[in-house]
Amino acid sequence: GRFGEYGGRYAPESLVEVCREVEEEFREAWADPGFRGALARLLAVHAGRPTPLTPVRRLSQELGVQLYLKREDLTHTGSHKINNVLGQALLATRMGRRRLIAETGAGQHGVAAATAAALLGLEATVFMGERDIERQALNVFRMRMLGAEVVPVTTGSRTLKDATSEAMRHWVGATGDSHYCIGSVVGPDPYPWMVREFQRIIGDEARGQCAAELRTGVPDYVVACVGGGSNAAGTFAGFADTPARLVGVEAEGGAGAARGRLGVLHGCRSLFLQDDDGQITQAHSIAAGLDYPGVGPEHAHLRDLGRARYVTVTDDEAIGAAVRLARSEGIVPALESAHALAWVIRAAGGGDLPAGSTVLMTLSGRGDKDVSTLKELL
Amino acid sequence: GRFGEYGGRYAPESLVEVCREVEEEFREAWADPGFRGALARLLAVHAGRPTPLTPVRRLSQELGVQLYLKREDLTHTGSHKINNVLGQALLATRMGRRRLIAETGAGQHGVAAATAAALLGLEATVFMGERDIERQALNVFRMRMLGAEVVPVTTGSRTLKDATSEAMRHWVGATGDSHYCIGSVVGPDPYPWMVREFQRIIGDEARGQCAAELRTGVPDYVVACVGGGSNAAGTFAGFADTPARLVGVEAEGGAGAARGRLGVLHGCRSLFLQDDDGQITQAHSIAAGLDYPGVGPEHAHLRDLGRARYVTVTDDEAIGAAVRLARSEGIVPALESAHALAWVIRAAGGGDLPAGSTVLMTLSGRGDKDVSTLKELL
Amino acid sequence: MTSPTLAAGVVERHLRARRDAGRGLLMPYVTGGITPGWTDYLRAFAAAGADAIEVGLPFSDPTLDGVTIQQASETALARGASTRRILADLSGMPDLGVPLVASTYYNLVLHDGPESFCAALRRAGVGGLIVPDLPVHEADELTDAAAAGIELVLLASPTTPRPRLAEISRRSRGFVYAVSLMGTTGERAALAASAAELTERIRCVTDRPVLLGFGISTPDQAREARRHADGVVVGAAVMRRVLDGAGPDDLRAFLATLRRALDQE
Amino acid sequence: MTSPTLAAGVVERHLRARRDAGRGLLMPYVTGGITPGWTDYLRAFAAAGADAIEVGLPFSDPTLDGVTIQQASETALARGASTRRILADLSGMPDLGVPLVASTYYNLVLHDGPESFCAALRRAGVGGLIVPDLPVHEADELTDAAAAGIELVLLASPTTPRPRLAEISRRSRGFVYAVSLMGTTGERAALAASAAELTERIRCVTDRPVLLGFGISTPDQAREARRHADGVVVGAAVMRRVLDGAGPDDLRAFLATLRRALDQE
Repeated sequence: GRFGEYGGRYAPESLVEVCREVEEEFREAWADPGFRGALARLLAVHAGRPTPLTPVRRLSQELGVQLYLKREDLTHTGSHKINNVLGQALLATRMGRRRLIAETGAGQHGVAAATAAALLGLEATVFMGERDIERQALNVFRMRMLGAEVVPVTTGSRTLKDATSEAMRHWVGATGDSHYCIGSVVGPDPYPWMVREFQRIIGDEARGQCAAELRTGVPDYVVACVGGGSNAAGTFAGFADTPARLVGVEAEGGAGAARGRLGVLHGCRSLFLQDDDGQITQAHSIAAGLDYPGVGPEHAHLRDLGRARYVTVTDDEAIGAAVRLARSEGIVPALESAHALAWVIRAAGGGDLPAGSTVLMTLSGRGDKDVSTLKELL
Repeated sequence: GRFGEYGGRYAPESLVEVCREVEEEFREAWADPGFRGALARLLAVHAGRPTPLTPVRRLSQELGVQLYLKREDLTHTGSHKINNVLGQALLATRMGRRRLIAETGAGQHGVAAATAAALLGLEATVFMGERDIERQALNVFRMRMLGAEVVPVTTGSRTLKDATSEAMRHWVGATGDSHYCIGSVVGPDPYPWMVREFQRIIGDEARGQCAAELRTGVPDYVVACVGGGSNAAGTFAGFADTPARLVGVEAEGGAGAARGRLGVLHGCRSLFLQDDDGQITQAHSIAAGLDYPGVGPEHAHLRDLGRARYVTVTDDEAIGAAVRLARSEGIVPALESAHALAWVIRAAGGGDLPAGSTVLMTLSGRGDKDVSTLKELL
Repeated sequence: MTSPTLAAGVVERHLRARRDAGRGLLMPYVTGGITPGWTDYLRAFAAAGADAIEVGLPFSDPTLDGVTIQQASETALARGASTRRILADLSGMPDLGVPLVASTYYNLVLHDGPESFCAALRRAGVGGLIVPDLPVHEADELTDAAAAGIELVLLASPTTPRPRLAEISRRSRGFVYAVSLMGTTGERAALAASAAELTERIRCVTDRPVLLGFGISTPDQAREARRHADGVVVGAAVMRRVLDGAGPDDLRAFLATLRRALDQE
Repeated sequence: MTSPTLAAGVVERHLRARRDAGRGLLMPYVTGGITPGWTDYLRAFAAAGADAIEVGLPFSDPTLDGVTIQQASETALARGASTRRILADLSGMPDLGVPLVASTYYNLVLHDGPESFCAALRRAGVGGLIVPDLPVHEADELTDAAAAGIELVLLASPTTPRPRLAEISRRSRGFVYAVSLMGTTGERAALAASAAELTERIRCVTDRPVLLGFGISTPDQAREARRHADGVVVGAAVMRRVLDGAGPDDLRAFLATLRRALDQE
């Protein structure tokens, strides 16, 4: 449960025992071919895995690099979140739980959790900040259509951070029958590594696809956006033992790894944006999924080790990258994923990415959810 | 170019020659392994094919049948439309065209066409009724974000029928450099069968998946919704030579096959909704993709032959089916596809589908586009 | 000159006679039922020196028409116009001395059935029929039905290849309708270059009258068209005026300017 | 009784002495910096017969607190409260005769570093520290830092298994904080059944004072809690009154009712 000095189980005593149970059950399940098989089948027949590796033709020529996209946007519900929720929902069933609890910001994890719950006959309660509920009314309706209860969170900044706090509070009173399905590689042990394991299918698939597709077998760079960091963690996991350079791209206004300080929030020790008094500050990003003031503990550790680099891009760079990918390749990326692309574009232009480099980038989700945001801006 | 007494090339003389060129080029391309290979690769690496066959577990139990969904909702852009546009865009490139012209109702075909155009470096001009533009503002923005020009159509009922007429008018003046990328199995020869050939990948894939998955190898029933009828035509094509019973499900208010009369519109002879004077009447369906007053000529022919049955369901049945699939399987279907499911539900309940039947249903698209419509209704 | 001519019908005999007399042919168009007294326009057309008159039977989806005739069709339909009523209006008219040619889309023909449709035209005194979405290779069933007394006019376009042009010219009755440009009906600033080339190509394969249509809206354009073709069809330029409120007298005055232009050439 | 006791600190000695004298222990809570004159509440608490006083150092993300203390934290932070200022306020106070116990989330501890944080508490006259998101297995670095003079109070919960309960009881200083129910802080209608069971289980493994917290808000609940535990922590019931505008005298009156309830039992 530790990643160097990060991670741990900084949970209220009331949650310590249930965290231990989740860990134990996950370890057993993960070693159980029956569980692995059932999950693999759900991912294949329900979620649409494997997702393709798309060689980006025109933009690659313009940038002078060879860019490949791992297409998590093509999964059911439209982002990599489904990989994790199917795993956790199956685990919850195995543990005899009848309900999933989830937090959500823009609603992608909430929709995914509601989906997995419906599929496996579980109930779902999704906590969502009141402000996000206003901004993402359609995702709220999607969740309700899927049968989930969406609970507005009216405290604090009324966004993801507060929704997470409220979900944890609610879990404390519901550990007996409910599983807290955290959406990223954050939270108390075992969540950061359990979620990474559920997401490593991104990296494992991509590794195999690169081996088949690239002359070099392994890409020179592996790039993913980082909010809490689950798609990056899953992607990096597939390339940890290769010479590929790992790059995590954060939002300028939510750069937990690049600019956070040691702290503890939501059950784990990691890097968080804080003010001089040690209060957690509110993140600001046009991409709701990057609008979190911290980063998963494994990313903090990879940063310290120098195994991964964490860089930031601005809202404007991300918007520009989204438009460019749409125009040149016919793919409207989620604004989160557009951050990763924005770095590739900047780095290729600035020489940070040597000409001719092969770059694997995880396209973590589709941009449909962001179209109304972009509509107002463009 | 004929399907029994239906089909043909009832085009203005100015379009006859270009239709002949499209036919000739398509025949050559379809026989050319290079073209087929390039298309197959685009479908795989860009559009996410093959799509899964999803066994529907909980709803099947409730209905007493074995229902399988062919998941076209998981393709890039979210519906089967991408299969056709990638084919036509590649054909346009082969013909040296620099632009795609398309008509669109709800915007799904328009978004797909804009996507294919961006991917292959073509321009795109999409005609869309002014009323649909108001109703589907986000899809309009998606198209524009993809670089397409969206032209509002202000004539007639200002919906799909008029957008199609306007696209044809525009094409007359632009045959030299533009390819008209029709979105369904309608229009002058070769469109109805060319689009079916581009869509038959749905049926071919499903046929193979059924062979691997079903004890009987072939499903007892093959069901798909029918507006113009492209997803149904593509699905049926894979099962034409099997004993499977083919069922096309139309909207009560847009039942060209079930209630249309012989006529000619938009270049082909088929069945159309008409008043006593022979004027084409406006279709009405909650599903914009079924909001077309006619049906492709091949469906008219299959109906006459008795090879396929065409049935209708109401808006309310479709909405109920959409909600039921969301709640029981975690899949929010497009309202078009929900029509097909609504018939399965009704037929299973009414004995029209014998208990224990195996049913393959094409889920032609995802319901994200319909969420705001449903939000107002539910 | 390869086209064998069958016994010509009323329309063709009329047009050939006038052409052969050196007259530039003028066929104005009106959308049937566009106004309560719409048949007055026909009288005005005849008075202005029309050589034939095209009467549009409005269709809900006029895919080859530009905005003007689309709007005219919508207006007429909204007024309750239908093939049946328009033909009834025509039946009630005295002979104008110029042949009437109906034009419409094929759906209306199929709706009644080609035989009934043509019979109804005949009863109403209509001699010819133009169906812009019925190309020659789809025309057999209507050709057969029309044989008894309706001259089915076929259209040729700038992209029609030569062998097909020959077939169109051979099978067309009344005249050959030369579509001046790649586009829809509607007024244009100038006569398209493609108009001259197309009419020359048609002349090589038939001696049947050739009328140029699509986009001819001014005396100058009519005069220029006359240099290549036997005459002109004028539709949108008429209907724009009608939609703007022009009465039969206004239209007679307008057509008179075209008449003079054609006579001068 | 398996827990070996090290030399007890100020807080524990004080609480043990009062408990051993048969007194039910009362520890009211106040969020530091909640009002301009917030330290007046401490005086009122002492005057009402508090045996220890818990001072909350507000944190932006109080994940184990219910709405009342969340709101109190937000209000205090919005007023500019910070650990530094709250401790400065405490430093300026005369000795109240009852030990002060700070409570906060671990992020604030880590932010200053455990050593500095504990030293600052000591300088401000604070004797104990409660960190609800620091469970015993993560507590080593703070235990070490606190050893020099801050009693680190550990929490036990209804789901804590027995061996872990023994470890918590052994390593806790000052007292053992028994969390009465599976939930967040906040007023409840009745004392949870889990409260009695948990306190009994703790009593089996330690003779350290046991205070019941979470949800105790009325004299009746305090009286009932006293039957199992050595005393109670009262937080949300105090803070709701403060948020509603109650002054130090009002709080003294309220706490006096709890004091009497504890004394009667």
